[in-house]
Amino acid sequence: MNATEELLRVTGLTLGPVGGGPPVLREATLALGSGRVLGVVGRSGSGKSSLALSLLGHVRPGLERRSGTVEVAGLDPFDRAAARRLRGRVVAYLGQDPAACLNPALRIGTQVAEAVRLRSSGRSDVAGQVRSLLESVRLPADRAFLRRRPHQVSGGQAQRVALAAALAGGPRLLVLDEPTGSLDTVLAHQMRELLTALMRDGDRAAVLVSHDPDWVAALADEVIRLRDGRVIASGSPRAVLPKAHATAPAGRGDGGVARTADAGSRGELRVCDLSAAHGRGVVLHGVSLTVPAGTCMAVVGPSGSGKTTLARCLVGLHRVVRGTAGWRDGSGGPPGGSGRARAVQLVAQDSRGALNPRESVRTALTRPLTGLRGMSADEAAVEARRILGLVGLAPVMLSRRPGELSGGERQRVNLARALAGAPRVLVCDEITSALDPEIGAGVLESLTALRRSLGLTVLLVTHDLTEVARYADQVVVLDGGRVVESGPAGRVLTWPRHPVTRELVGRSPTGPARDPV
Amino acid sequence: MSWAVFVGRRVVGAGVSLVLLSGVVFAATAVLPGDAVSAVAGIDASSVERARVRAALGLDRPVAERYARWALGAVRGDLGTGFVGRRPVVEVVGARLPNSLLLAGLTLALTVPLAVLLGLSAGLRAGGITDRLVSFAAQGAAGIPEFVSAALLIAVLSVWLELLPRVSLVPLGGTPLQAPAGLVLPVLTLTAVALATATRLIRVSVADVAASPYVETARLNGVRGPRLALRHVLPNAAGPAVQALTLITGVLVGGAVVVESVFDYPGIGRELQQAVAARDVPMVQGIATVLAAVMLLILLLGDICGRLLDPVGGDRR
Amino acid sequence: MTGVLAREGRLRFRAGGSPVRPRRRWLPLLAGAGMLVVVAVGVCGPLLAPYSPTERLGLPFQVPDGTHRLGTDVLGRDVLSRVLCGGQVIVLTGVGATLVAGAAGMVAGVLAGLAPRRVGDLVLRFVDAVAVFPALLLVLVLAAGFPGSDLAVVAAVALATAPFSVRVLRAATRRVVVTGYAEAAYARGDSRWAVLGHDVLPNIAGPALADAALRLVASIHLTATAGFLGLGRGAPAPNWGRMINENIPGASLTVAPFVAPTVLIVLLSVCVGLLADWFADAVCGQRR
Amino acid sequence: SADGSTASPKAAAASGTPRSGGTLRAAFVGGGASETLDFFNGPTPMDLVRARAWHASLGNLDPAAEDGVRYGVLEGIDVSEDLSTYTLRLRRGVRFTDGSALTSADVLHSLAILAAGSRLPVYRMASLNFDLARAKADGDLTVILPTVRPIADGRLILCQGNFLVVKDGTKRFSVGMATCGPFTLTEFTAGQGAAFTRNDDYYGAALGQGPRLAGLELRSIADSDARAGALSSGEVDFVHDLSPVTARTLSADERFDLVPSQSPYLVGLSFRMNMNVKPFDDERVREAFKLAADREAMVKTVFHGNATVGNDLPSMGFPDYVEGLGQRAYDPDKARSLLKAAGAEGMEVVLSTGPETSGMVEVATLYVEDLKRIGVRASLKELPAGQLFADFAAYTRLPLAASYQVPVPALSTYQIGMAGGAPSAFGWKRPDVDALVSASRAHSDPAKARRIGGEAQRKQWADGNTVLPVFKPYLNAQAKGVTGIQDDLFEQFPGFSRAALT
Ligand SMILES: Nc1ncnc2c1ncn2[C@@H]1O[C@H](COP(=O)(O)OP(=O)(O)OP(=O)(O)O)[C@@H](O)[C@H]1O
Ligand SMILES: Nc1ncnc2c1ncn2[C@@H]1O[C@H](COP(=O)(O)OP(=O)(O)OP(=O)(O)O)[C@@H](O)[C@H]1O
Ligand SMILES: [Mg+2]
Ligand SMILES: [Mg+2]
Repeated sequence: MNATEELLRVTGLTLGPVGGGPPVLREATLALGSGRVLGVVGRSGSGKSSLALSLLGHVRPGLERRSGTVEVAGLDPFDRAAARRLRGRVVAYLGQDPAACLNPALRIGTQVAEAVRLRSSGRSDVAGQVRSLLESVRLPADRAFLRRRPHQVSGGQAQRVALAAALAGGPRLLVLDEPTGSLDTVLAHQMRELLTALMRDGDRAAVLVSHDPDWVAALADEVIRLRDGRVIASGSPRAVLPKAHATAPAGRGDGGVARTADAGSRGELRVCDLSAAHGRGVVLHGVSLTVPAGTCMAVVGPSGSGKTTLARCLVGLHRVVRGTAGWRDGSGGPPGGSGRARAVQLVAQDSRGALNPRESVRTALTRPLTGLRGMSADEAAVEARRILGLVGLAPVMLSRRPGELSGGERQRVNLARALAGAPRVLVCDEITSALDPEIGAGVLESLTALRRSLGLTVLLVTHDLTEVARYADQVVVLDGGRVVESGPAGRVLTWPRHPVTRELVGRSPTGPARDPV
Repeated sequence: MSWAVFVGRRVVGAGVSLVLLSGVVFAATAVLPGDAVSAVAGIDASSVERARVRAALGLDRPVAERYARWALGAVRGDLGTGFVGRRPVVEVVGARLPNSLLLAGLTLALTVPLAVLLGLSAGLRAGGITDRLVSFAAQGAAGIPEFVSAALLIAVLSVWLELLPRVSLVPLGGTPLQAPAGLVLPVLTLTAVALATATRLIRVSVADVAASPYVETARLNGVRGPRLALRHVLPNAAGPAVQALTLITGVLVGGAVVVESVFDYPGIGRELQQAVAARDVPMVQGIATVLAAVMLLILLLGDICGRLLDPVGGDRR
Repeated sequence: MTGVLAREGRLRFRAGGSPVRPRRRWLPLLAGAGMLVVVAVGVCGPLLAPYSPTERLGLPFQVPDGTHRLGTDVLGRDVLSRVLCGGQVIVLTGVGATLVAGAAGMVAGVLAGLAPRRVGDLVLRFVDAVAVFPALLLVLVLAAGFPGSDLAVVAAVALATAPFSVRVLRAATRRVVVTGYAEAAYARGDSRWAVLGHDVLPNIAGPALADAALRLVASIHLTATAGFLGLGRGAPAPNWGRMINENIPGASLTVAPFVAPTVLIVLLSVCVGLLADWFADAVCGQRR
Repeated sequence: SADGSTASPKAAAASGTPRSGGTLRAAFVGGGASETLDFFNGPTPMDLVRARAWHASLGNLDPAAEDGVRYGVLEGIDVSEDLSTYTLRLRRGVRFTDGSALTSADVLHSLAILAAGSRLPVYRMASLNFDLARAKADGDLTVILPTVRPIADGRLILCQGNFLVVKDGTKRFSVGMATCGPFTLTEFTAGQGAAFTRNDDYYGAALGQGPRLAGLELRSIADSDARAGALSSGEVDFVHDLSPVTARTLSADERFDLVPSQSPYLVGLSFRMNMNVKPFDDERVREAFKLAADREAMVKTVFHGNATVGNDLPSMGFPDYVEGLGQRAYDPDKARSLLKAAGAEGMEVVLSTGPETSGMVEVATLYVEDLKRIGVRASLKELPAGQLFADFAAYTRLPLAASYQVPVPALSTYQIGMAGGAPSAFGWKRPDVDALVSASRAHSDPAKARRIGGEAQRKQWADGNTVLPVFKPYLNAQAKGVTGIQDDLFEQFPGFSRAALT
């Protein structure tokens, strides 16, 4: 392995908002040789994505490069001509919001084929390459799937399509921004193996942005940690990364506390024999579950198992073929303030798409407050700040538009917006996929607190089993649109019965709390 | 909704629209002042003669009956006979409509690629120098009424440089294609306006799409130039663009009357204008109905293209 | 190296092809001024006219001189006076028709876009029924039915242009309606009106403005064309479109009577278009 | 371009070389796709011009000739003593293109088609004066034609150049049909034009009047500017009916000659005052309105001098037009005082007009200004093209309406339009004048007839309800080297039987 050839060098890079303001990246300096993997970790909003983008010579609109240089394979990506030589050929990039990064008009197959054609010179077997790429990211490569468009696949599938496209042609420098954010543990593990295999031939390098310390630890040769735009630590994974799972409590957390509240009398979320379809393909088959008020139920399952579809059915965004779903209020009184707010609110998986690009965070938050809960403008302003605080965002964010937020910030704004609707039930579809463990934990703690104080009921769609272990009372495991297992979180995670569950738990970074028997 | 169902429904819908429309056309001709009888019997005819003509034209029958007769004839391809010159309407339409379609077709053939090209090059780099140039030129061109641009083109290309004939004289018994020089000025005039309009509409939607995350991603992954424009931007910007082109086509087929009269081009628009002026009711009805049918067809095609190009709309809701 | 950087430090990079919108303040200002001038000429012109716009004051097609600043027209009338008096029709008719068509198109288009697909399609069918009438046929028939009436021209122009607004705006609306944020708003319980006001309108403002500008320009042109074809209020009322028609044949004798109204019409259309583009860009720009 | 194809504009314009034989290309207004070969029903000038090149006529008006007409397929017309029977004597040896000879049966058939109801005014004139149903043949070459009432000027009516002869039994008019005119139609596209080749069998050839052109192409070009443009870019050699401005600009070009139609083939532009409507029942008001018209200004402004001042009577230049009548002056002061005397000062009136012929709206525009100058609160209502006469009943109820007079003889026109309180008389009811006109037309002594006719016209001039300020010619233009069109110009529209390219 010839590790001496330098592929990437960043010197004193400083990025900041146009027209002044604290920089989002300060004096970043780093270097990377071929055959090496650089992990970039740090809290949400610390500047990881900004750094990743600058490696391609791109600065998000609203930001500007204030100083510093970037050199990739001896070229300056900020130079137009050089960028042209670099992008797509030398450097491949996978953005943080795969759903938003896929072209809605292009079929999956075309999308990947495009990437293949772009990077491979000769008349190679494009179809064959597309197939093998899709298979390598564990996606079906049949014609029907190839002919789907991005809005017809699940979040995790979209992410893998984007990953497949990024891997096409074997670029020398891979810049991957949260490549496994929406993937279940099994897939995340498989992707890790895929990447390891890719790196093995030695003349590639990769920059991995991730909030998942274990994932980074497993893949990266060097790691840098960012905080508030500053590189606060760099070195080997062991030196930089905290002993993540050493501190992560395994097993059931204190979620059970909420259950002590008299749940039955306050209603429950009940789903009866629910079936739903996309076009002709049925993706949910008779799902039934009950979530008592004030408790948290986790929904886990492999990517594409129907979790998002279930979530959408609960809030009426997806037509139900059969069965019912809804909030049964024990007291009979209408939930929420003015009564117009729906009892069940959804935090969507595609956080970028779910935010109106022209609406500031302030407007996004005050809309439900004034419109649904009938607050005055002043009250709403105060409440908006409070809710923003709940999800760990500073009030300065209020005036930003979605395009000016980091991925994790967007996700939290989405959550905050749902909370502003004062729901009885919050359906959270992968709300921590773009958050580092610390902030993710903070957000979930907030939810737990709300469960306790307000009796909020939470349906947590997630792929992060640590989270499940910590915050969920109950778990259902979906596979192929069917509930294959359900039960108390502790039991399911400790003694998974169904093979799918077993696999998920087995691949979890924390591992099964106890060895499955 | 499957394709067959979609298209079938649209076709049936267009058919129903056409029936309704022909009724409206029939009623609308009532707005025309004056009496068909005057047109036929001569302006100073005696009342006896007028009554005779009225009966001969069947104008003494109730409107519903007249419409039924007319519609029955229309179904069999007979749109009646014009009052003036007593030529069968179908013959007139058959002689003139192809000419108008030719003009519209040539203009579109010129406009569509150019507008897409210009709209893309401007919209992809909104605010850039190309954008400013193209937008400004498009504004200018769109701002000049057809009759003015026609006059300008004539002054320069025909009177001053003597490159092109002043009028589009079609060889007798031939088609306009046999005297292609005569087509240049009308097509140029129409193109100026159509191109400007189309370019602006396409530019707007392209600029919208160009600012989206997926185009940004595509750019970052090295997609650029024609591939970016055609594969990534255009399909997403095409919906509104198709609407725009539909709109323009409609204007070109039925509304080219100014150009037709300035260049004396034998198109259907002028025939319609003359028929209205002469209160040749059957002619107005016939031409209007046929034009409506053509427009419906264009809208139908526009809808089909729109759906073909709309990745999401077909599935949700 | 560092020196270069220091100098470049405050520059905004054309970062790898991502467009940086230059501030073009002077252009909208200029366009706005131009539009105001034309509208002012159109509306207040009659007060400033030195002579009666209809009186014959000399021989036809005299070249401009001290008494007749823009010369005389085809009937020996003062061109300046006629230009000053001839804009009212164009400006008022054009703006009136645009307002009517724009409002109708906006309401119908957006509602059709918001409504379930079936309902929207039905609305579209009705709209199509109007759209298929060639604009000029409408103008011709209505002008023939109500001879000499500018209102008929307004109605015809509005009728002729509105259907396309409906189509364009419905298409734009539908694109917004299926986005995640619109769905989120529905799911959260926002009323249709809230979705309309917050999600739909701001996001279709670009196309809507561009469309309205096109509509205005089209109205101005149709009105002028109606004048050109001798529809609407007839002679001797001055009307820029009509003046062009009247005076084109004399262009080889003197160009002023033909150029003056032409310039005003073109100026108005171009300024309106530029302003609308700028507004649309400004609105679009906010999403970045 | 003897081969009939269109020469390249540049070459034709530049060369100007004399062409013998050759194909002449002429442009007319045309009537769009509803143009028809059936000239009895073709309302546009184009239809008539085409028909006249294609078919032979009974005769043309020729003030210089003996009977005031130059005969075509006729040798002559005899009028019976009591002026109630006209005998048409056919020329011997006139042949149709299919080889058959022209007989009285053919003339009778042509008359029958006419009787069956053409609605064109020119043809109605014939059917109103002659009892076409009772026409009969007397041998192969004679047709007996009774009149409705005794008339002396029947020759002028039959030989206006537009009474054309077709073969007996003709029902449909089509390209290949047999004709006996100067040219044979080879191609016809409605609204675009027609192409002809010389008819070598034309009877006129023997008389030295034969067509000199090898071919003829008539094109429809509706717009005046476009017609002029086609001439100047060499696409045509002759253009008909230019707008005054176009004609003026073209006259500056040395390559072309302006050949306006001559008296009597001028179109009168007039305003009709409705005597059924107050205050036009007062002759002082009518006189004031006539005095108010600044005719010179109209001629100068609207027609750039290319027109003739009118004297409130139609048919100027025709043989039966009144002689020695003084021109009515422009006298706004007197007009004002007349109005005052009639108690009509400050009266309000709307003049309705429409672009039915070039100059019509413009003249009306100026007239309204003239009326304002004498204190009438006049305004103009311009209707879109084709609408003014659309509802004729409504038209005849208008208080003040624009109108135009095609060139036709004075007295016969009067009988159709004004006598007996016809609707188009606008309330003019003068049995005395009607009687004078009938008497004049029934008089076999020309001098006396003229005197009586003049008397009638003087009364009409004095008391009438028509302001006729301008006679405008058809402003035609031709390329240098075109000759002889005028020689066939016996009618308001040009003929090409004697035209040549030199
Ligand atoms: N519009 C659509 N048309 C057809 N199939 C669809 C459509 N949307 C989703 N699917 C399919 O339905 C299945 C369930 O999708 P869903 O989004 O519910 O998965 P998920 O469990 O949320 O997965 P992930 O964890 O990857 O987000 C997937 O196999 C997906 O490919
Ligand atoms: N246009 C902008 N104007 C101002 N601040 C911006 C703009 N774009 C991004 N930021 C800020 O820059 C910071 C860094 O953003 P970046 O996307 O790089 O974070 P990140 O480390 O990728 O976070 P995450 O893990 O949440 O994706 C964030 O605090 C964000 O709010
Ligand atoms: Mg990020
Ligand atoms: Mg999902």
